[in-house]
Amino acid sequence: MAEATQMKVSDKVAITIDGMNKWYGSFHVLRDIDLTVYQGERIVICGPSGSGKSTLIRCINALEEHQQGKIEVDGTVLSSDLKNIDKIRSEVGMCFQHFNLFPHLTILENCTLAPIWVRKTPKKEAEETAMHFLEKVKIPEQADKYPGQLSGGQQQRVAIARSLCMKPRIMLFDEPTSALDPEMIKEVLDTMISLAEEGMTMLCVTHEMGFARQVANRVIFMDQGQIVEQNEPEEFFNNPKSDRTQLFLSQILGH
Amino acid sequence: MAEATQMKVSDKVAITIDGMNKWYGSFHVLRDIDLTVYQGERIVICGPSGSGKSTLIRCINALEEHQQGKIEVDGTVLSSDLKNIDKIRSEVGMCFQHFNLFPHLTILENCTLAPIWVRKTPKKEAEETAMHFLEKVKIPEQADKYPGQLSGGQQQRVAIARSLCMKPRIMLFDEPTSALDPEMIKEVLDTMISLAEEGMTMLCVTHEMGFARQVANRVIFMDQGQIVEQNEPEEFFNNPKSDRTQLFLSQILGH
Amino acid sequence: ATLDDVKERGVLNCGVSTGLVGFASPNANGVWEGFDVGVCRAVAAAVLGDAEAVEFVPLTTKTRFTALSAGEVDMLSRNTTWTFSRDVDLKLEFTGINYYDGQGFMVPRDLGVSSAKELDGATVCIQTGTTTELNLADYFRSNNISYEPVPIETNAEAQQQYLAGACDVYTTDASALAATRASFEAPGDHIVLPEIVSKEPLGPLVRHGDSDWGDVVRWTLNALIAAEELGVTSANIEELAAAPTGNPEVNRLLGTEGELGAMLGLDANWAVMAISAGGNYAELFEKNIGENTPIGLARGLNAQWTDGGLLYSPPFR
Amino acid sequence: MSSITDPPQGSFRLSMLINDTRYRSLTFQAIAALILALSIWYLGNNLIQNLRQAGLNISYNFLGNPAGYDINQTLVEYTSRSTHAQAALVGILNTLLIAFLACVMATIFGVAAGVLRLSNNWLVSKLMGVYVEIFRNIPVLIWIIIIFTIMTAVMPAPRAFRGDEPEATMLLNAFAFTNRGIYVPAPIWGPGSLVVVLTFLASIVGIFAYRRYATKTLYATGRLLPTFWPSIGLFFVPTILMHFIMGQPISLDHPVLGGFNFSGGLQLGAPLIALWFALSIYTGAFIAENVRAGIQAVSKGQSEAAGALGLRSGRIMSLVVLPQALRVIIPPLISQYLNITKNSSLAIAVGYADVTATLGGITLNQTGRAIECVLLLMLFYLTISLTISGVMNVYNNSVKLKER
Amino acid sequence: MSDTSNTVAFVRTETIPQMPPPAAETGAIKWMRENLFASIPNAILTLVSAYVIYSILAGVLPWIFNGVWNAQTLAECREILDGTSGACFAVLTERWPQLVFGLSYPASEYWRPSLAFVLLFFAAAPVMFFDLPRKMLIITLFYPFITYWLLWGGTVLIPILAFAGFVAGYLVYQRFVAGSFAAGFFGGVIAAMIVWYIGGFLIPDGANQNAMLRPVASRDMGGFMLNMMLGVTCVSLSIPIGIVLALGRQSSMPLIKWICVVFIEFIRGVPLITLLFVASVMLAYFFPPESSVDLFLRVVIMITMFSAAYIAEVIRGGLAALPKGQYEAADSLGLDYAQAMRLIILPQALKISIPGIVNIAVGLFKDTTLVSVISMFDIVGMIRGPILSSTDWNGVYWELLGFAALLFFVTCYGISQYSQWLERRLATDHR
Ligand SMILES: Nc1ncnc2c1ncn2[C@@H]1O[C@H](COP(=O)(O)OP(=O)(O)OP(=O)(O)O)[C@@H](O)[C@H]1O
Ligand SMILES: Nc1ncnc2c1ncn2[C@@H]1O[C@H](COP(=O)(O)OP(=O)(O)OP(=O)(O)O)[C@@H](O)[C@H]1O
Ligand SMILES: NC(=O)CC[C@H](N)C(=O)O
Ligand SMILES: [Mg+2]
Ligand SMILES: [Mg+2]
Repeated sequence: MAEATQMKVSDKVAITIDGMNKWYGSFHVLRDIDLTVYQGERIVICGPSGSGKSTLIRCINALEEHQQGKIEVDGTVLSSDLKNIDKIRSEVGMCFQHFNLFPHLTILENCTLAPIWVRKTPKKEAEETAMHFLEKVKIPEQADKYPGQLSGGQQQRVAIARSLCMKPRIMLFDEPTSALDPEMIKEVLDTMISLAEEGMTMLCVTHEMGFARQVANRVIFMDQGQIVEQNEPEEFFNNPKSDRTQLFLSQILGH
Repeated sequence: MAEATQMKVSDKVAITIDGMNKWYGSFHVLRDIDLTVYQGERIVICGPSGSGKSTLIRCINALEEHQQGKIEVDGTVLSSDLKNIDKIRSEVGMCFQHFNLFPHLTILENCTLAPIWVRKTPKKEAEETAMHFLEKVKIPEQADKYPGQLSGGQQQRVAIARSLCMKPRIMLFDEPTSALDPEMIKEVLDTMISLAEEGMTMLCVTHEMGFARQVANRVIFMDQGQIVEQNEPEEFFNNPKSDRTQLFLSQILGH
Repeated sequence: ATLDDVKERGVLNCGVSTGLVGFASPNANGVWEGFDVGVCRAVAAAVLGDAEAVEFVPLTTKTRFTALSAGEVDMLSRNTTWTFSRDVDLKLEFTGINYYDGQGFMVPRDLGVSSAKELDGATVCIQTGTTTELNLADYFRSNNISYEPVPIETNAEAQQQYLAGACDVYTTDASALAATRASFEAPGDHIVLPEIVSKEPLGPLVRHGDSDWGDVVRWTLNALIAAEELGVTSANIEELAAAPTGNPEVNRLLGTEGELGAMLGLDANWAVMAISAGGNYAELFEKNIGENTPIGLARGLNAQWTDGGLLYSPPFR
Repeated sequence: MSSITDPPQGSFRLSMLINDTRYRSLTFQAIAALILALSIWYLGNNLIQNLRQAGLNISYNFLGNPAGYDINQTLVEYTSRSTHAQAALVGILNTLLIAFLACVMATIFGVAAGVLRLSNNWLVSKLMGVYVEIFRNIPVLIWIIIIFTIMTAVMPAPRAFRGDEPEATMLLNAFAFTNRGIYVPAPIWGPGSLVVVLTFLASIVGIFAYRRYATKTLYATGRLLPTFWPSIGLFFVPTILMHFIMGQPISLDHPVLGGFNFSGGLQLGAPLIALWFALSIYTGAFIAENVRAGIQAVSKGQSEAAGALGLRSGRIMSLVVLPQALRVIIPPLISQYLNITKNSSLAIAVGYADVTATLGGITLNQTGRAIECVLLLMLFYLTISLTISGVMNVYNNSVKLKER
Repeated sequence: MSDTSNTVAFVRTETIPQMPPPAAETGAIKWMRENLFASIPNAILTLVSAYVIYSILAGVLPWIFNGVWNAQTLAECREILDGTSGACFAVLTERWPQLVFGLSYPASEYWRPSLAFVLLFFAAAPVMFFDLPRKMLIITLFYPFITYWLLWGGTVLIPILAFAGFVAGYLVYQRFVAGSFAAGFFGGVIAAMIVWYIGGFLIPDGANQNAMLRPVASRDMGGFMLNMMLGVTCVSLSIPIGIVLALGRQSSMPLIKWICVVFIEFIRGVPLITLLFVASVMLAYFFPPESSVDLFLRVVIMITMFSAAYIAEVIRGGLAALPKGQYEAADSLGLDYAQAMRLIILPQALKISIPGIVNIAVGLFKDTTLVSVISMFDIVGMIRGPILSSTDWNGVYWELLGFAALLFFVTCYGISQYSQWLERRLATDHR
């Protein structure tokens, strides 16, 4: 843990969320969210099911619209202007719980698709980058297979590589390991840790507390659409302030 | 284990299988099976995949025909006479690996269907019995739901309750737990153990060796359509005689 | 305008029957021939100078008017009865009458029927969408007898049904009955009853609203009729057209005098071409449906007015 | 702070019509609306110009004029003096009649073939396979024509029944198969026949009541009353008894050869039969496939489980397999019914007077009111289709299996 | 371990060998007993079926084998048969060109449609079988233009111009699509239009008259060729329209969705016959005055709309089958709507829909026979009209209808077998 908090965190702001509110119909899912993420920060978001964690990070790359408040990513304000949305999406990588690889494309094609079509990178260059990241997640030899031929852990790593190929400055992970079995979880967490070591800004929804302790430099606890508590992992786990957090931690750690 | 073998086993015969042979086309699946099961006995059948375990117990309630040899269940000889088959089936309960609940009927209707139509039990009485057995498998509160609304373990327990409602003297289980996750396996095994304690005659195909040790008073090992070894569990596990059995046990226990 | 279209296209699109021997049917080589076809060829010859420059479009009773209205054909020469509603309500323009006809009934001889009045309870084959269909209903109704209609679409189908005995009687224009009967294996086994229950003036027609084109068709038909009256035949026409003759009307008709052709927007020798295409009215009649053909129709009403018939071409002047 | 507030209204800005997600869709829709309006205007304008040029107008007055033509098969009073609207009604009723008959028959064919195709009798299942493939892969129009040809060209004409040594004879002196149709005896309702008919209806109600009662006693006492023979008995006995008690009020009118045709009895015209049979046997092949798929969709485990509980094969079918298979079978079955209704418009090829033949055929031709007639025709079919799909949606929602 | 007395410990020392099943369990007798005579009702069924098969074959086989292939008329045929039962296949040989090419396609030009037919296999093959070299798609690309020229003849400039228009459109599209799909698409359309418009002036008058291939009018096409033409043209045209309709129906924009829904439901709600009536009696009123669009084209328009509506529904099923995650993943990578559809969604949705589309195609091909109802002379129209009505062949129903049925059966059965093969293949792809 000590190691983790030593990792470089600049004081440049990567994401600012300011008084953000979101409704589904008349259901108030996110309430007055204020959050500033600095470049290079690694934030773990946790909280009970339905507390709005996924919704929060999906708002950051505009997969969901918010109705009130301001989200600014890397200096670009997220509005309903399509150009801004595209800009933000190409700077923010996202990694889903269910991988969402494109089954009709090979691993390599999965990784080069967005760079070629969105970034207009020449194909050859895109493929080199892709191979680079596939090596990083340790599956270069799978490049020509199709997603259906890979194991769950491998698929999740492809999903990570795919978003890395866009060279995002910020990565969002939405429970990247919860669809996996323990062995595969390890593969994926290792990959994420190595990313963290390189100083990428990361927001990760996860309940892997080991991971949180090892790499996060902030843990955010959400409940009922609100940020209830945030703190350094050490403090957060050993000395939770709010009752809600204590209850939650007692459940997941006791399990 | 000591407890299990102490459970009452009468010396009245429940099932006799005598020189039974069965072919699928020209493939000889069951070879010279001789087996006598006494009332109240709890027999576990194990063996490698494809060794004919399922086929054997499916022959006992005439889901498959055999071509040679004699099967006698509770004094009724299984022949192609439909009456005998019906008689045997109403006395032998069977529980499948994939539950095979009727999705268009509620849990309660699943349980009362056969008593009403086969046993001609008045509906009210059948429902009382059904509730009794649903309580026994600890899911009385689900009676009015549909199978699709239940978890796997619950479904398997409904399947057991459904066969119990016919008040069979003999229960056949075909890998009742292999489609379940560990937590659910426990639920189902507990139910089976409580049945065993009541002295029901049981034949169970399973690889749950814990279960075998705890409740069985005989373990039968099959390979290539033959009964290769049978013995008390203690002896069977600690001191297998045949090479084939040793090999098999080393695999499943080592796992 | 249609005339220009036809000239530009170089081909006349002429709607004809789907097959009625003697009036319009393709022969073994696929060449269309018949009395109605003759009119088409005459118009083509008059306009384009080539009797072969016709594209024949076979049309059923159901499709004929829409095809004409939609411009698929330039004219219809398809035993079509001139009626008030077709002329006025359907906005078509009949350009004359090339056959004065009436509706008749045909029955197998062994049915022993000798008058249409004896047909009570009979099953009648009738082409749908025709005047004969309506006449039939009126006739049976006014004579207080019943029948059962079997609606069919083409003459060929009617023929099949009738021969198979699916209907006792076939009724349509008498000319078509004669033509149909002539194509039977044993025409003698069938008789056409004496009653003619309606007037069926058949003639070529064009779209409403293009009178120039209507004139071309109308006067081509008149030219054929007048030629017979004036004694102009395909045999002597070359000779007559070579130089003005003593008869000024012949001269005007054949373009050796006056400007009739130019007034129609055609060559001076338009009528010569039209008449030489298949002969004058009498020649067309005799060759296709006359008494020496299997169909064997007598001129009857279709004789020249001079012979007591109804054919009466307005003067060429 | 956890109070639930309403979502705010977005502030409206007029800029960024293309790039702003909120207004972008409005922009596109405005463009679409514009294109739609333009094309409607263009087509409408062409229509008006063409009509004016041809001197035509759109008017439905013709519907009130006498039709002038006769129709050979009518379910309601109709003569050649009736109006075109009545002719259209005759056609509509005939369409509904043929659709109904064909749906019933196709279901019978389809269910029989589908079930037999799954039979463990090799020959029968192969034969049904051949039936399904042959009928599915040849256009229904060709089938209609073939069967109509069999009817008209192969069957004897009524004439053949005449004479001292007729070429054809009637079956049982009651049924005549001719190329104009099939003549069957028709009932004559004498005085008192109403009582007999009511008795018959009552005994049908009785059968259902009895079956309910049988189920009830089974549930209540576990006694299973016989149902098959009592049902048969209930079906026939009271009606026949009443028939004799009332002094045989219902008699049969046998068709007899008279004049040109058979008279008396009930005539099923050749076009009706050809269309009926062709549509049934063609659609039956499709229904057979649906039935087969439906039964196969019920896993083998279901019938094994039922068997293991001691249920007999008949009961397994009726209590376990069919209720599940029906959920799979019925939606495609209903679309097949829809197809039958639409395909019945091919009646026009054999001269059956359905709505396409009257309104869309003869009326259209006699009046030349093409646009009006075709529009009315489409309206009719559209109404039927939408009604049937509405029914289907209701059904689909009601049988959805409950899931987690 | 109180009462283990009845628990016999048992070990098998020697393995029992595989034995053949008892005689009653093998061979033809067992097979017959199990598959034909399992029970009494079953045996009755068997006998009934056997009788049905026997009577059909007994009637049909001699009729076929005794068939006459050479005669000029039915009467001649009957003479040859001399009272015995036998088919008169001579009508097929004598009227072969009419059955296949229709009444008035010029006989000297029969090679053209025949060639087009042969080429069809080469053009369709790479589309139907994914394993063939992709280069063969070139044939598919050129096929429509070549076929148009072969069938209709006339000046070669028209197909060349059409092709040039597409090429120009494609080039422009390529240039601009990188910017935005809409720009590329509309740019392409405009470029093609411009080429066609300008090109229209370049084609000299009368080019048709002295062209290399003699021009043939649409109405001269008939017979089975017409069925093939309508089937192939309408199916291929309706797929892109179907895709657009399906996407439109999925759209979140209410107006666009509404337009598509109304269109689809309207078309699906009425029988094809009424649409053909529209083509034959109504559609002409909707074209600009003075222009005359020939019946073939009008029919193509209506049938295409018809099948597009059905195909749209199939594709909608394919789109709905894709998990929502695919859309989200595409979005989160920054792909725009057009890119997401083209690169991610449609390739997958179409693949799922292929078997359904093939089924629609088979149905549509069968339905092309309906054009005979509006008096077009496809094969059914030819048989019912000119051939059966000719004095020579009046009465040869079975041979003609049987022939038409056989042609359709072979084609449709072939395609549906293909679709089943495809379904099996797609099911195992990449897994
Ligand atoms: N499309 C939607 N429409 C309406 N309500 C929604 C929608 N998506 C999510 N919700 C609701 O919003 C709330 C927050 O959902 P969210 O998925 O963000 O929770 P979460 O914290 O990610 O939970 P989990 O740990 O289960 O993934 C939940 O109560 C959910 O039911
Ligand atoms: N219907 C059938 N037709 C032909 N062979 C069959 C059939 N059912 C089973 N077999 C074969 O019979 C053998 C025994 O099958 P069985 O299902 O009894 O094995 P098992 O011991 O239950 O295996 P597992 O542990 O995998 O369930 C296997 O080799 C199987 O392939
Ligand atoms: N039978 C026909 O083809 C024409 C019939 C009639 N002369 C009519 O014009 O309606
Ligand atoms: Mg979530
Ligand atoms: Mg097994």
